[in-house]
Amino acid sequence: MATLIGHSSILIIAVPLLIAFLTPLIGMASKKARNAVVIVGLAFVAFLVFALARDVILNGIHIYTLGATFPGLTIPEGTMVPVRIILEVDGVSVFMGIIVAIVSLVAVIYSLSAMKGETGQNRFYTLLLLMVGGTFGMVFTGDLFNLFVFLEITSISGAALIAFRTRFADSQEGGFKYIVVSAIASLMILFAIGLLYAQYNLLNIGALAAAMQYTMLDRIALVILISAFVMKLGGVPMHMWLSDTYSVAPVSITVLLIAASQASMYALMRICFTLYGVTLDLAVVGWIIIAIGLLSMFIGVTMAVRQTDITRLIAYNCVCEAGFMLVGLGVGLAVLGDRTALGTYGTTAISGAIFHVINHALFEGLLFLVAGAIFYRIGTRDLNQMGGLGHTMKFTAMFFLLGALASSGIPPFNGFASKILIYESVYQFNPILTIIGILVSIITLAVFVKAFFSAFTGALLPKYENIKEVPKTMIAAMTIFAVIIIIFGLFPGLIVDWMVRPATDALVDQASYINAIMGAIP
Amino acid sequence: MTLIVESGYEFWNPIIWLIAFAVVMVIVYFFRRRGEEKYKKGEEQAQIFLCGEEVPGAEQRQVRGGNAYWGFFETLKEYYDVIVRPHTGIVNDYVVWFIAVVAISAIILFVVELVG
Amino acid sequence: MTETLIGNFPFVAAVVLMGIALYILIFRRNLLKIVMGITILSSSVNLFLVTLGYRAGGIAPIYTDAPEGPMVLPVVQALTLTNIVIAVATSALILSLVIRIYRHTGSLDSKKSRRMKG
Amino acid sequence: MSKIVRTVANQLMAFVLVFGLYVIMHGHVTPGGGFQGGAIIASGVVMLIVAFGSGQIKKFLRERRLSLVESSGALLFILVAFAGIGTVFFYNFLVGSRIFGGIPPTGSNPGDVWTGGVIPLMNLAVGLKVTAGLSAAVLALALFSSGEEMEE
Repeated sequence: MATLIGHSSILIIAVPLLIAFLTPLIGMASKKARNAVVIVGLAFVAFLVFALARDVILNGIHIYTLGATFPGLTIPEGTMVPVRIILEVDGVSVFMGIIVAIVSLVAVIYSLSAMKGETGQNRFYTLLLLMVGGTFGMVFTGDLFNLFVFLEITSISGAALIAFRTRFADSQEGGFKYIVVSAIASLMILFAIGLLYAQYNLLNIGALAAAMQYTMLDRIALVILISAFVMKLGGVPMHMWLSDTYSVAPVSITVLLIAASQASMYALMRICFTLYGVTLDLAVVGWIIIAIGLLSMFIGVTMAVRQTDITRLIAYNCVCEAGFMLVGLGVGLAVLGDRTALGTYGTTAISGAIFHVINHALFEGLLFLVAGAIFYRIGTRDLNQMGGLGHTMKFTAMFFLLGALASSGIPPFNGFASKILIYESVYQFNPILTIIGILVSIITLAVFVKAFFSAFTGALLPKYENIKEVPKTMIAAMTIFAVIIIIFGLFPGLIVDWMVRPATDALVDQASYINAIMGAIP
Repeated sequence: MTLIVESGYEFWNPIIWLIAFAVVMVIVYFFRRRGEEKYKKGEEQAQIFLCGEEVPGAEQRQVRGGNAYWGFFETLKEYYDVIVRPHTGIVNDYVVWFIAVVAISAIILFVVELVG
Repeated sequence: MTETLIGNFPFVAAVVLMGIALYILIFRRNLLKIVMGITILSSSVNLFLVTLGYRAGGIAPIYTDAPEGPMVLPVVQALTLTNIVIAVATSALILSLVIRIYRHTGSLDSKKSRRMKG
Repeated sequence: MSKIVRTVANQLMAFVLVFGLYVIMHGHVTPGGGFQGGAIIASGVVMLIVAFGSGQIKKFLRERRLSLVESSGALLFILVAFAGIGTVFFYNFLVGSRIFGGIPPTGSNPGDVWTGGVIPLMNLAVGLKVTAGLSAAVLALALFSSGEEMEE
C-alpha cells in the first residue's frame, strides 16, 4: 500500500492513458468488456486519488521525479537545478484531482447509455480517457512545459469529442471554435514559457519561483499567461467560445470540459500564487482578476437570462459562476502581501473560491446532465419547444431543481456555503463587490426559474405524452452528483476543514512548495 | 465535530437552518389544517375556469421560455443591445478579444509601474 | 545598431511571424486561412524557442563524431519537437473539422459558420 | 496518375520504408527518432495516395488495421514506461543490461546502435503510432475531399 501511494501520482495520470490505448483493442472483441474495463479503471484511479489526498493532507507535499533512481530525487548529483519532469502534488492539486476523479467517473457512467446509439464508440472512450489523463496531468504536474503538453492533450481530445456526433452541424462548428481558441491560448502560453526559460533556464515551477526577479519580460509573460488561462476557463470578455462549445458537445463531455476549465483555473492559481507569489504588483494584478470576475458574473448571468437554448443557458451560467471564483481569488491575491488582511479575510476569500470550484463542477455538471437527459428523450434543446416534462420525467425534474437551487446559492445547498464565504470576506475588502455578487445570485435564480418553468411545469404537451424517464444508468450518474451536492450542503464545515482549508494553506504557502523541490537550499 | 463554516465574520450551519425550517413548516401545516376541507380531487372545481370560455389545449396554454420575463428585457433593451452585439459567434472576434485583454492588462501593468 | 539587429534577427523574425499569424487570425474569414494562421503562429513560437537554445561555443549533444568540449543541454530543442508533434495533431484535427463544416454549410467563411451566437 | 508515376512510386516506397525505419531505429544516436521516421513513412503513404488515388489505397490500408497498429504503438510506449515502475515510472531499466545496454562511446565514432536502454524501444513505439496515425489522418482527409467516408 505504501509503495502504491508512493507511485500513485503518476499512476493516476498513466492508468487512464494505458486504458485509453487498450480500449480499441478490447472493443474489437467485446463491447461489454470494454465498458467494464473503462469503469473499473476509472474507479481504481478515483480510489488512488482519495488515497493520495489522505496522504498529502496528513504528510504534506508529494514529489515524484520521472525517470530518476528514486521518486524524491529532484536535483541529481552534479546539477544545481531540477532537470527531469517532476510531479508535485500538494493540497490544491489533490483537491482538483478529487474533482476530476468524481466528474470523470460520472461522465463515463452517463455515457454508457447516452452514447449507445453512436458509431465509433471505441474512439469515443479512447478520447475521453485521454482527456481525463490530460486533466489529471494538468493539476498534478510541477513543470511548466509539462503543463502545456497536458493542456494540449486535453484541448485536442476535447475538441475531437465536442465534434464527435458528426451528423450535427453545430457540433462541428463548436469543435472548430474550441480547437482554434485552445490552440491560440496554448501557443501563447508556450511563448510565455519561452520568455521565462530565456531568463532563468528553468522550467520547474518551484525552481522558477525561487529564482523569480519580476523583470519586464516576466511581466509580459505574466500578462500572457493570465489572459490565456482566463480564456481557457471562460472569463468575460473571452467567454464566447464557452457557450458555443458547451451547448453542442455531448453532455458527458461538457461535464469533463467543466473539469478541464477548472484545471485551467488551477493553473491560473498556480501561476499567480506560486510561480510569481509576492513578487507581483499584488493590488494591480488582483484588481485585474477582480475586474474580469465582476464582468464574468454580470455579463454571464444577464446573457443567461435571455437564452432559449437550455444548454446554452447553463453554459452562460458557468461563466457567471467562474466570475465568483475569480473575484474570490482576486481578493485573496490583492492582500497576499498583507499578513493581517490575509489572516482576517484573505484566506477566507481564497477558501470560498476553492470551495466554489468543486461546488461549481458538481451542480453545473448535474444541470448539464439533466439538459442532456431532456435532449436524449425529446431531441431538442429549445426551451420554446418544451413544456410539462415534469409529468413524465419526475427524477430529472427533481435533479434540475436541486442543481438550480444549489447554483443560485439557496440554503441549505452547497452553493450557498461557498458563496457566503466569498460574500462575507469580500465585503471586508470592498462592499460593492458583495452587493453585485448578491444581485447576480438573484438573477441566477431567475434564470433557473425560467428554465424550470418552461421545461418541466405546465400541462403535458400532447407531443410528449409518450416520453419516458431516461435509462437507469443516466439516473445513476445524476444521483451521484445529487447525493454529493446534498452531503456538501449539509456538512460544509467538514468539507471546509478536511479539504478546502488544506488546499488554501497549500496555495498561500509558496515557501514549502519551493522547498519540496529545491531541498533545504535557502 | 465542526459542522460550522466560519467566515471570520459570521457562521453558517445548515443543521440549525434545517431545524428552523422544520419549525416553520410545522407552523405552516398548523395554519393549513385550519382551512376548508371541502376540496375533492377529480371534480370540476379542479378544472381550469376561463370566464366560461372553452379552455385552449395544452399547446396553446403553455407559456414558452422565449416569452418569459418580457418586461425585464423591454426595460433593459438598451443594455441588451450593447451587450449582445459583441457576441457575434465569429471565431476571428474571439481572437480579437484575447489580444485586447492581453494588451489592456499589459498597459495597466506598465502604467502602474511607471507611475508608482 | 546593425550588429544587434543581426544578432537578434531570429527574434525579430519570430515576432514578425507572430504578427503575420495574428493578422491572419483577426482579419481573414476563410476557415482554411485560420488553420494556416495557427500553423504560422506555431512556427513563430518554435523559431523563438529554438533561437533561445543557441549557446555560443556549445557542441550539439550528438555523441557520434562529437568533438571534445561542453555539450548543450537540448531542452528547448525537445520543447520544439514536442510542439511540432502537437501542431501536426492540431492541424490534422482542425482540417478534418473544416471539411465537415464545409459539408454541412457548403461554405468556408467564418461569418457563415455561426449557427450559435448571442 | 500515369503508369510511369505508379511504377516509380511503387519502387520508391521500398526506399522510403527503409529510410523511415533507419531514422526510427537510429533516433538515439543521430538526429531523428520515432516521430520523424514515422512522418517519413507516412509521407511515403501520401506518395502512394497521389499515385494510385485514395480509393485504391483504402483497400489495403484498412482503418481497423491502422487503428490496431496505432493503439499497439501507444500501448508499447506506455508499457515500457510502466516496466520501470519497480524503481520509478519511465526509469531506464535497460541500461547496463544485455538489450540496448551499451555505454555510448565519446569522440569520433560511427555511432553505436546498441545503446540507449529503453529509448530505442520507445522510438519504435512512437514510430509505429505515428506511422499509423499520420497515414490514417492523411488517408481520411484524402477520402473526405473525394467525397467518400472511411469505414468506422
